[in-house]
Parts: sequence; C-alpha cells; structure tokens
Amino acid sequence: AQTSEPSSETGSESNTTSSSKGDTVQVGILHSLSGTMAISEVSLRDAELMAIEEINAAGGVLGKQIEPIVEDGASDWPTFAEKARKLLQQDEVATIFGGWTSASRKAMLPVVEQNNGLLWYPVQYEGMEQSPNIFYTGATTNQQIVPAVDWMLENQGENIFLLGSDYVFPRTANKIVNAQAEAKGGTVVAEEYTPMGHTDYNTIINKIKSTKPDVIFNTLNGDSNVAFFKQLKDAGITAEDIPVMSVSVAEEEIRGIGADVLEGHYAAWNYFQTTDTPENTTFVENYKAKYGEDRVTGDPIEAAYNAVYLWAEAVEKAESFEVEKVKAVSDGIEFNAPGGVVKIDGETQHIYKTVRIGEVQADGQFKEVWNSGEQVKPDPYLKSYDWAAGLSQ
Amino acid sequence: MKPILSCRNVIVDFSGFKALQGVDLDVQNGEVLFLIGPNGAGKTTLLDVICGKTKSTAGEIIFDDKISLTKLPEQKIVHEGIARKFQAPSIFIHLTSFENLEIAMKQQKNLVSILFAKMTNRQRDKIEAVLKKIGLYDVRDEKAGSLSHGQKQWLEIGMQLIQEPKLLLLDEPIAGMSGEERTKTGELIQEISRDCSVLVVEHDMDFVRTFSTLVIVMHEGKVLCEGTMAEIQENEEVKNVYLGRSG
Amino acid sequence: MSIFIAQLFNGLSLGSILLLIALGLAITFGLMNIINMAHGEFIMIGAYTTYVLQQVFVQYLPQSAFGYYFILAIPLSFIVAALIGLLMEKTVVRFLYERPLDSLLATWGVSLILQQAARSIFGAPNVAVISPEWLNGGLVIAGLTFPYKRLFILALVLISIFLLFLYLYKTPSGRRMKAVTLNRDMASCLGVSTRKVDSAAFALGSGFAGIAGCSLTLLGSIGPSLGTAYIVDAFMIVVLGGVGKLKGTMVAALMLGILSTFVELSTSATIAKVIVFAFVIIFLQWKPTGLVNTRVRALD
Amino acid sequence: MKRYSQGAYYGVFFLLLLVAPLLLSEFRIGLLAKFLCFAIIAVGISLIWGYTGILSLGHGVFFGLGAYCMAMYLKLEASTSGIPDFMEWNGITELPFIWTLFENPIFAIGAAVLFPFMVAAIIGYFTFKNRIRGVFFSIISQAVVVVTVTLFIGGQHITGGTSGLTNFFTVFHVPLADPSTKTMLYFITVTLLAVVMGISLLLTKTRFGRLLISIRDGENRLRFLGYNPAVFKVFIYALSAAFAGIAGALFVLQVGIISPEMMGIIPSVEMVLWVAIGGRHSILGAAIGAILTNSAKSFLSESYPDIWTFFLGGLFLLVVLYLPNGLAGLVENLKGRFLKKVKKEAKNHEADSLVS
Amino acid sequence: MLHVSQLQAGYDETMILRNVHLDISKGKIVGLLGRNGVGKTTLVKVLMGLLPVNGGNVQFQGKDLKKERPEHRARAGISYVPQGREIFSDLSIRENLLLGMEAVRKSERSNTIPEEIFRWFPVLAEMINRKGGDLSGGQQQQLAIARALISNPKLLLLDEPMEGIQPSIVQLIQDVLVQIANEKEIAILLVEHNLDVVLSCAESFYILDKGQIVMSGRCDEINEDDLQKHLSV
Ligand SMILES: Nc1ncnc2c1ncn2[C@@H]1O[C@H](COP(=O)(O)OP(=O)(O)OP(=O)(O)O)[C@@H](O)[C@H]1O
Ligand SMILES: Nc1ncnc2c1ncn2[C@@H]1O[C@H](COP(=O)(O)OP(=O)(O)OP(=O)(O)O)[C@@H](O)[C@H]1O
Ligand SMILES: NC(N)=O
Ligand SMILES: [Mg+2]
Ligand SMILES: [Mg+2]
Repeated sequence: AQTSEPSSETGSESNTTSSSKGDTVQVGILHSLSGTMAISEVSLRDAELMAIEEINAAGGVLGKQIEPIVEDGASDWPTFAEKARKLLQQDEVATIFGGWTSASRKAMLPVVEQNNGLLWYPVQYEGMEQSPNIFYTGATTNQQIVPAVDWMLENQGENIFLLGSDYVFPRTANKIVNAQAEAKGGTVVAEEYTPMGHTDYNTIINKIKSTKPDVIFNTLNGDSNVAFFKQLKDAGITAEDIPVMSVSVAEEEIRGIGADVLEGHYAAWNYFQTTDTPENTTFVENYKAKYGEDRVTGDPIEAAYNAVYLWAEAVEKAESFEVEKVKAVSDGIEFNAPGGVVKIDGETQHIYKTVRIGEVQADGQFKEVWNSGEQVKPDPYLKSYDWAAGLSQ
Repeated sequence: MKPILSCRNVIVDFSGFKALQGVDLDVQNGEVLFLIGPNGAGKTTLLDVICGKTKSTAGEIIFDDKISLTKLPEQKIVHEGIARKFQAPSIFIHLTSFENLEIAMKQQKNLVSILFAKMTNRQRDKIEAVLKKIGLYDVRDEKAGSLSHGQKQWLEIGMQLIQEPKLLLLDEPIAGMSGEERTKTGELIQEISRDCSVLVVEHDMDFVRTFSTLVIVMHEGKVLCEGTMAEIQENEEVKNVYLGRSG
Repeated sequence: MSIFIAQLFNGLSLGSILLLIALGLAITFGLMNIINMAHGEFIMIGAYTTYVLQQVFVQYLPQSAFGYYFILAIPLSFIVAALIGLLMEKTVVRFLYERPLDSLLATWGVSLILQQAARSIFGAPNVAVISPEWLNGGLVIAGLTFPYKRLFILALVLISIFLLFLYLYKTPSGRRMKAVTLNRDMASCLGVSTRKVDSAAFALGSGFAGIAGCSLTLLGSIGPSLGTAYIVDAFMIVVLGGVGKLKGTMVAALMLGILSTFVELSTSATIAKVIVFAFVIIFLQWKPTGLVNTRVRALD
Repeated sequence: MKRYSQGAYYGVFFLLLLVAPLLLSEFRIGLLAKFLCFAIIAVGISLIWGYTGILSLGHGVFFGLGAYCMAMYLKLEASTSGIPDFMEWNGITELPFIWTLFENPIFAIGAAVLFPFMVAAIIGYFTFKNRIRGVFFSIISQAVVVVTVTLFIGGQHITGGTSGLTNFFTVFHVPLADPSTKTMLYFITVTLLAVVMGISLLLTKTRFGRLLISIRDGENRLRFLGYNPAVFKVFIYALSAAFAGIAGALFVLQVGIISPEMMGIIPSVEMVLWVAIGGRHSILGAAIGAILTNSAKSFLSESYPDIWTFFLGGLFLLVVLYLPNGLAGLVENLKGRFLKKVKKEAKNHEADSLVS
Repeated sequence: MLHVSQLQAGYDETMILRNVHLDISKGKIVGLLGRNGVGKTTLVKVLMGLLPVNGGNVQFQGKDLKKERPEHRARAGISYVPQGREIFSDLSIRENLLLGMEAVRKSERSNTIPEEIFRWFPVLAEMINRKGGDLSGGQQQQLAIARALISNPKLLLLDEPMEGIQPSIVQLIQDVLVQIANEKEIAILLVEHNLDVVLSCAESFYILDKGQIVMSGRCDEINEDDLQKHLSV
C-alpha cells in the first residue's frame, strides 16, 4: 500500500520479475487489521514485519531488501480476495503472507491460483486442502487435533464434549474427532456449535453439566472463548472437574481471557512462548523489544514468522523469485525456528512440525506436558490413518 | 327516498372511554348535513368510523342502502364513494398542488393501472378546472409543503372534489380561512352538493347559519337533537352545552 | 425440574444483560430518535474504562484494594461514556435531531472512528479484566449454582431501571426530557433549554451504555469490536418493546432472554438465534409498533 | 431545461464508464465493475428509501440470494466430480435436490433475479399489509438478515458455511480469468446498470413515481384516497430486491466469491450509506455514491491500511453533517444558487411592481 | 413593550416578511389580520425565535431579541400558542400544563396548577391524566391556550387560538383575554381570521399583506372599505 508502481497492462504472467526490479523485492502482507478478526491477525502482521526487518538487516534476500506492502483484509472474505488480487496484479508482489480464518484462505485461493502467485498461510487449519500456490506453515489436523485427541483419550477419559464455533474449521475438526474417538474407544457425548461472536454460554454449560463429560474439546474461535471460559468458571466448573482442551487458544488469547480463568486447562500447538530453545529466547526477546514488554508470542505468530524465513530460504535456493522455481526447490528446506527445526514437505507444501500439549499456568504461559518428540510429517488428507478413510474422498 | 348513509347505534370505546355511545344518524341523498357539538362530543370520531379509520365497537353503518361499512378497509370505503377531509390538513408536501390532485383524481387505483397511467387531456382539464375552483391555479407547480395553512385546506378540499365521491365528509373545512374564503368554501360546498351528499363538521356558527339546511347536534357521544339552525338556536340544552350566550 | 429452574434463571440473567445493553439505547434511540449505531462503542468505552481502572489499581494501589476497583468502575464507566457521549452530542448529534435517518449514517461513522481509536490506543488484541474475588463463585441452592456475577448484574439492572423510571416519570427534569424529545421546538417555546436537555439525555443514554460495558467485562471479551456483538440485539429489544416505551423495553428483554435460553436448551445456539429473530419478525406482524404502543390520532 | 441538463449528466456518466477500460488497469477495471454492481443495488435502495421512504437495512440478503444463485451454478460448473468440494468434506455424496436445479444456467440466472424478488415480495406482503413502518420495518429487515446469515452459516453442508462459495473457473465454459471475459463482464454490468437506471427513471417520472412520494409523505392519507399503499410498497420493495439480486449475480461473476458475511448487517448498512452519500433522492446520485464511496474505501484502505477506518468514518460524518442530501444535493444546491441569482433579480422587479 | 421595525425574515432563501413594523404595549390586545399565506404565522414564529431574523429589529422591553433562543424569550415572558396546537401527545394533560411553567423562574415555580385554569377550561380538569394526543381537536386547542397562560407571561402570542373551539368557549376565551390583559397587564398579539373576534376584544389591529403591514389602526375607528380592500381575495 505504501508504494504502488504504475501498473503494466500485460497482466499476470510477468509478476515475479517486475516485483524485484531494482534492489528491492516487494511482498504482500494481508491480514485483517480492522473488524472482528483484527484481534488475532494484527500480531501476525507484526511477526512477519519483524522477520522481514531481520532478514533485511542481514542483507536481504538475493541481495535485495524486502519491501512489505501491507493490506487490510478487514475480516471480510471478498476483501481478502480483492486485496490479494491487488497485490498480485497491481503491485506484482513476489509472494503474499496472509490470512487467518480458513474462509479468508479459501477466498484468496482462486486468486493466487489464477494469477499464479504464492501465498504463505500461517495458521493451523482443518486440512483437506492442497493448493499448488499455497504453503501452509501452521499445523494440519494430524499435527494438532489428532494427537490432542489421542492424548485426551489416554489421560483424561473417554467422554468428550465437542464445542465449536459454527464454521468450517470446527465442523471439519469435529468430524475427525468423531471418527477418531469411535475408532479408539472414546465417546462423543455432545457436539455443540455457537455462532461466531456468541457471548452467552450458560445454556451450553447446563448441557455440559447434564452430559458429564470427562473432557471438553474446544474449537471455539476468538471472542467466544473469553465468554465461554469466564462463564464456565462462574458456573463452578474447574479444570479439575472437567478440563478443556483447546486448539485455538494461544498465549495471546489467554491474555485477553485472564489466566486466572484458564489455569489448568490445556491446549495443543506446535509452539509455546515457553518452548525452550535458544532461538526462541532470542525470538521472544526481540518481539517484546520491538512491540512492547506486555506482548506475548504464540503458535500462529511463530508460524507467520517462520513463513517469511522459509520463503527467503527457498528464494535463495532457487536463486529466483519466480513462483515456479521457488516451489520446485522447496522440498526439504529447513529453518531453525523458535519452536524447533521445521521443514517444508514439498509434496504437500505443508511443514514438518513438533506437536506439543501444554497446560495453562497462573502467569498465562503454558507448561508443556507432552510433545511428539520428533517432527510429524504433515498429512492434510489423513491418508495414513485407517479410521479416517471415510473422511476424505 | 333511501338515505345515502345511515348509522345505527354506533358505539366506539377507547379502552374504557366511550367516545360514541350509540349514534343514530341518516344522511339523505344530495343533502348538506351539518354536524355540530361541543369539543369532544365525538364528531371527528364519528367521521373516523364512517371512513374506516377507527373501528366501531358496535353498531351498523350502511352506505347506499346496501353496503355495510364497518368491516371494509379504508381504500374500499373510498372506492364505494366516500371521501374524507381531515381536521388538520394532510396533503403530500413533496408533490405540487397539481400532482396532489393527480394522485387523488378518480381513476383506477390498482398497481397495474397506475404503473401504466398516462395523463389524458381530459384528466388534465379536470385537474386544472379544480385548481381554478380552489384558487391554486397560479401555484399549481409549487410544492404543497410551502403553501400556507389556508391554501393547504383548499388543496385538500380539491383532492376530495376530484374523486367525485357520493358522500363527502368535511371536518372543519374553514378552519384557518379568512372571511371571503369562508364564503367561497360555503358556496363550493353547495355546488358540490348537487352531485353528492355532504356531511360537514363545523364550529363557526355564522357559517353554519348561512349554508345549512339541516343541522345535527352531538353531545357526549350521542345525537342531542336535529333541526334547522333557527330551531337549534332556540334549544336550551344546545345553548347550555355548546352555543353559550350569543348563539 | 432443576434444569428448568436453572434455565429460567439463565433466561432471566440473559434478559437482564440484554436489558442492560438496551437501556441506554432506549434513551438515545427510543426517546431521542437518534439511530445511534455507535451505541455498541459506548459499551466498549465502558469496558475499556473498567480495564484501565483495573490497571491503575494493579499498578498504584496495594493488593488489598484491588477487590474494590469494580465498585468504582461502575460510576467511572458511566461518567467516561457520558462525557464522550456529551462530546458526540455537541459535535455531531446536535445537527441531526430533525433527520433521524441521517443520524444512522453519521453515528456509523462515529462508530468506525471509535473502534479504530480503541485499536490504536489499546492495541488490536483483546484485553482481560480480572473480576474481583467477591464476585467469583456462586450461590448454591439445592444443587443449583447461581453465579454471583449474574446476580450482581440482575441487581444492577433493577436499580438502573428503577432510577431511570423515577427520573423520567417523577422529576421535572425527566418531564423536560420527554417534552424535548417529543417536540423540540415547542418545548423551547415553553422555556425549556433544549440544548441542555438534549446533551443531558444523550449523555445519560451513553452513560448507561458505559455501565453495560463495565458489567459485560465480567462475562465476555473486551476488544475494539466488542460493541458490534451487541448493537443489533439492543435495537431489536428497544423496537420490540415499542420505541420510547421503557416498560416495553423491559418486557422485551426478558421475553427474548427466556425464549432464547429455552430454545437453545432443546436445540442449538444457532437455531435459537434463528428462532429468536424469527420471533421478533412475527411478533411485529402482530403488533406493528411493538409491545407497548400509543394510539395516535394524527394521520401520519 | 431541467430535463436537458439531467440528460447531460447521464450522458457524461455513461460515457466515462464506456471509456474507462481504456484508461484504467485491468485490476482497477475489475474493481470498477464491482462498484458498478454496488451501484445497481444503490439505485434500488434509492427507489425504496429516497422515493418511497422505506429504509431497508437488509438489502444484503437480496444481494446475497442473487449471488448464491449464480454461485451455485458456477460452483457446479467448477466441480469435476459433480459435487462441490465443500460437500465432499462434509461427507455428502449426492447432490441435494435444490442444487441440481442450478445445473441449468438459465434457471440460475432467472433465479438470481426472481428469487430475491419473491422473497422480498413475501416479506413485504406481510409486513406492509400489517402496516409495519419506519424503524419497525428497518428492524425487521435486520432480523431477516440475522436469520438468513445464521441459516447460511449453520447449513454448512449445503451452503458452504462461513467460507461461502468460491473457487470458480468458468462460466458457460469460458474461463472467468480471461481478460476478454472480464472486459465482456464489465460491459454487461454497465449495460445492466443502464437498464436498471432506465427502469427506475421511467418509474419515478410517471404517476407511479408520484405515488411513491405520496407514500413517503403520508401513506395513511393515501388510503383515504382509495389506494392500498401496501401493494405499491410490496412491488417497489420486491423490484429493488430484484435489482440487488442482479447485482449479486454480477458480483459473483467478477469477484469470484460470495459468503454469508456479504449479506450481513454491516454490508447492508453500508449499502444505505452509499445511497446517502450520493443523494437518496436521485437515481444517478445513488449510483455515483456507490461508486465513489467504494472507491474512497479502496483508496483509503490501500493508502492507510492501519487506520483507514478513521478516515472512512470521518468521511461519513462530514458528508452527513454538511451534505444532507448527498452529492446530488450539493450539485442541486450549487445549481440552485446560480439559478436563484438570476431568478431573484427577476423577482425583485416583480415585487417592486406589486408594491407600487 | 414589543417593538418590531424593518423586519425581514423567511424560510431558507425565500423571504416572506419584508419591512414589517409592529408595536404592542403593555396590557393591550393587538389583532393581526391578513389573508391566507401572507405571513402571519411566519411573523409570530420569528417573534418567538423559531425562525431567524434576516434584517431589522425586534425589541422586547427595550432589549434586543434578535439573537435570543426561544427558551430565553419564553423566560423573558413571551408565551406562545402555535397554529396547530403542538401539544405533547404522549404526555398527560397535567404534564403538558406543568411544562407551561418552565418559563417561570425556578424559585417561583410550583408543582400545582393554578385553580383558575380549570375554572376557564373545566374539560382539562376532567381529563387531567389522559394523554394529550387522545384529546379532540378543540380540547387540544384549549390545552394549548391554558399551557400558555399558566406561566403568567408578559406577552402572549396567539396564532389563531380559536380554531376548532366551540362557540361558548370562544366567548369565554375572549373574556379571559380581555380580563388578563386588563388585570395582569399582559400584552397580547392575536392572529385571527375571524374579524368579529378581533373587533370585539382587540384595541388596535394590523393588516399584513404580501409580507408587509399594509394597514393599521384602532379597532373602533375601522373603515370597512379599507378592510375589504386588504382582506378580500
Ligand atoms: N384514541 C383515543 N383514546 C382515548 N380517548 C379518545 C381517543 N380519541 C378521542 N378520544 C376522546 O373521545 C372524545 C371525542 O373526540 P372527538 O375528536 O370525536 O371530538 P370532536 O367532537 O371531534 O371534538 P372537536 O370539536 O374538539 O374536534 C374526546 O373526549 C376525546 O378525548
Ligand atoms: N416551511 C416553509 N418553507 C417555505 N415556505 C413556507 C414554509 N411555511 C410557509 N411558507 C410560505 O410562507 C408564506 C406565509 O406563510 P404563513 O404560514 O406565515 O401564512 P399565514 O399568514 O399564517 O397563513 P394562514 O392564514 O393560512 O395560516 C406562504 O406563502 C407559504 O407558502
Ligand atoms: N484455520 C482456522 N483456525 O480457521
Ligand atoms: Mg374534531
Ligand atoms: Mg398561519
């Protein structure tokens, strides 16, 4: 947005060359900076900008400084499509980092495909997708949901209450949980969805009380988490009574909910701010130094940060900004990320990641209670799980 | 001859307050009937009931000897041939006088007819004739909103005329008019009555005296008495509740 | 049976929350006819005020004082929201009394600005308000838990409504407010300072929104777009009750609260939402000017 | 004189639209085409709001219905397996009946216009017959929005849920991404905008138009002149819904996505804003309002992605406060001021002669 | 008491009043006559402050009124019965009447309605708790007059106050006007179409035509021919 060159009339084919004219290369950053999703996405932009700054300070990529063009997706899917189109056609950026909700990704998908662009999507999602023009740096289902359910069944009990926001990620995730639980001797006692932005969870809590689950598997998104956890606590249900396993509650959400409310509940991610690596210590320090002591990092933030580095390495390896070439060399590219080494799986354009389960502490940070040890190979269509056979065609 | 309108035992109850307590009243064909009575006697309410604005609690209103009005919606009552002028002028302020009359004019008033309506010469002549009659010809292209109070009253009367009704209900038609205009309005009413019956509510006794033949007095939701103005003036009760010393 | 009582309580509680968010709007929209799309943002202002006060307590006052911040937060939210409301009345709303529909558009602009301001000042992510210890937990009667927070809000609403009734129907100042909102010109011809009354009324309505925001910190999230979640509900209730009819607003809020909880219990939150809103549509077919209405004699 | 100048405005407007493709980049033309869809909605809203006094805060629904009708056809054309991808994720193996109808493009296009028309007619029939007016109607229209959006989100297996429908490739087997297709669609949109504006102008310049104004000024009064205002209101409301449906269908073709969010409260209110900014009493004003407001929105959000809503909000505020009748009102005002000067002089003469 | 000179005023760009002169003194009733649409209501609205003054002078008790808002005029002692009544339809009769007291200084304001109001308008006492909007036209008119009288004004502006009122009460109001003008020394500007009413209670009169005062004088010296000239259409 800050810069816009006069557009050439030639259209989409030439984008990768003109974006890297001179000694800069332009990339697009496309997150919701306004509207309801801004609460989550603004931090991703911050992480990406920080990575760009670091790379530029280290000499840039292919000798060029990266110049970010920031656009606002405004929590509105057609706007994501419009802005992605603008970045690719008008600004001819080398790549886009962007999106949070699956809906925003699905809105950008045809645009990047038709313009042969590149999109780096940094948030855990429901799988069942593999666009040639998208790299997925967040977890797919077998790197978050599947292990989380296994762990729940093993450690907390077999009666699971499913609660989610009414959109594609929770619904698909819960379909998986259902199949998995059935195969592994668990029982889904109830499956409830609430509209986005729902704020009154009393009735749901009554349902929880009457179904007496061992654990709640929570795929609520954003604001609803705050209402749900606060009201759950007020109803007198503690983590000892019924623990909640969340897959969309990271450090930043905890900060908005209040650690006192969440203490003792669980979340499954690939990264925690407390993850103990030297890279993470620096990362957290830098992030706080840049954006304020009170800011926290978290899984999607780290995945967004990683995305920029992975792209830069792929470009270096390809010695070109061209999408085809970058894709061609992507397989096996590694980055020593704050959460441990990550590696691109060229076949699926997803990332090998370590799975972690953490328990919320009084200070709002996670204590890791389990991890997968090694990096888990991404399997967006769950082809390697027998019980998942019916889920994907 | 059969009356054009006959009300039988009409009662209106406003959640406990009986504004009409059994009104019996006939309007004869081609007659100008004046309705007078103290403030709050129920005159406006009676007109409201006749034209369908207020639903009666009980009683029967028969129009043209066969049509029962009590259950009909407003626009059907208009189609039957009853036009009503309200106490406060209610015209369309963003239309010109001409357009106000165009809308009011007797014509097919369903969606399809209006969608394809074309102004015929005959219609234009008719509107212009009425404009002249009500003295608004010179301001025919001005927005009705900027007319003065009196002019608005005139326009509204014009809007009733152009509907060619069988029965015209006028609620205080000369309110806010000056002397000469009152006379003109009175003459207008008499002219109209050649084609239709008129029921007029009015408080101006000079006016009533000049233009009435038959007067009905209402009081506390009932008909108190009827007669010529001269007879009415002598009635002690009417003097007491309505006319006062000079009546 | 116990679930019935629990749900009834939930319904009442939801109703009281709905009433709280609608109360301010019942004044700015119901009485003053300003279609105030920024009402939600005043709720947000109340919530952030509570947040800021909490931060102040944490930073500058001893730990033992923390429990009392919430008591102070209620009047403070009222005052801050009322002051910002006052500012908005003086600069924007004042020019729109004769143009109620335009007020919708201008206040929409204000709402965008306020949201962005919150984002710029407090950052985009949600912030947390820790509720005071004495509001945690609940009253346990016969195995049912009645959370203190909900009881507290219920009481707060009752007091607010009572005071508002008293003000509007028993004080000369309330009478002036009604007069000005009914017929501004005539009221001024009688000697009422319409400007003062207008400002006061708008500030009052905004202040109530601030109180709502303060209480909502007990139950939900605090972020820049907090208001958008409540604005439609608030309008729905004021209209369903009959615009300008405080009693109607009250009944409507309770009705929707109870309906919503009971439908949700037997179906799902999504269906409950659909049914509640469908109910509003159908109800208005039956009573086209809301629950409580006045017959008007004028034609239009 | 008046008619002549009005014609000139329209002429300039459409001339600009016709030469725009020569002046703007492909991306900008795509944006403009989208704004023209919005202009079609704005024209419909001006009819019901500016002329008839019905404030609908729910036109997003009709826009969305039109868009979904078109999108269902496009989605089916894009689905190799015959079943849209999202249904497969939801475990649906057989195309639901309602979807099978949309395999036929003629049906889909017809439905995009008629379905919103019918839905509006039904809603309008009940609400207007029951004499629901003013803000009560506006709130009902919002409730309709909430119900529709919630149903579309909740019915994910049929509607695609929050993500909506996207990822289309071809229309009538012509690739949508082709520049020539885009140009074609642009001109189709311009043409349909012209048609919609033409119909609206015809309606408002006739007796029917004056009747609409009477409804706005005093619909009860109209009853006592023998009209049933409800019938007229239903018709004009449904017509404007059909316009919104047309806009929705064109939108999907050019933008390539429709989601429930687009029918929500916020877009619905924004639609009214466009019209207010352009001037609700003017058909052309409303259309221009839609184009300018959205241009401003795009421009501001591109220039100041962080704080553009500040400026947009400020813009709304300023326009409403200082241009009560929108841009069209401003133009009228300026013109009026000029004419008045001329008139005033004439009038002064007249006045003098009257006094003397 | 009220002195108007060279007054110009109107709506937006259309000037209705041009060069109006008018004087009313203490305790006098002045009639304002004129055909429909000549600007009588406009003049009264300007005096009350509902319309801006575009030129000329308006003085009340020696003070310049031009810039004062209506409420200040009301508190200075000007009271107004508008054409069209403008009662508060949603408020009870009592509340309507009490609002009439707003112009009175706070210290002198009472919460009870003076007895004489009900003596003049007994129907208001009967309906004291009913809503203003429920009243019949004439009842509303009576309420509007009562509301204006209740504040003991120094100047009373009446815009066609008798409209829609039954004859017996019209007489009564005339008597009351004469009485209060005499006893309380209230000045009254009476806009009225009914010549008889003006002649029977006013002392002097003005005739307005096309936005200007075209004739004025004392009621007892009135010349019928001149009158006809200015009042006929
Ligand atoms: N909607 C209503 N609710 C309650 N009372 C009403 C209502 N409408 C009218 N009334 C009462 O009914 C009575 C009759 O009113 P109506 O308007 O018919 O009188 P009117 O004869 O026309 O009087 P006026 O000569 O003053 O116009 C009045 O006392 C009035 O207060
Ligand atoms: N709101 C308005 N805007 C523009 N012009 C107006 C407005 N109100 C009145 N006028 C014009 O001002 C002129 C004077 O109107 P006004 O109401 O003062 O007349 P009036 O003498 O009181 O007449 P009446 O005896 O009918 O009440 C009229 O010609 C009218 O067209
Ligand atoms: N991908 C998600 N969390 O929507
Ligand atoms: Mg009457
Ligand atoms: Mg007048």
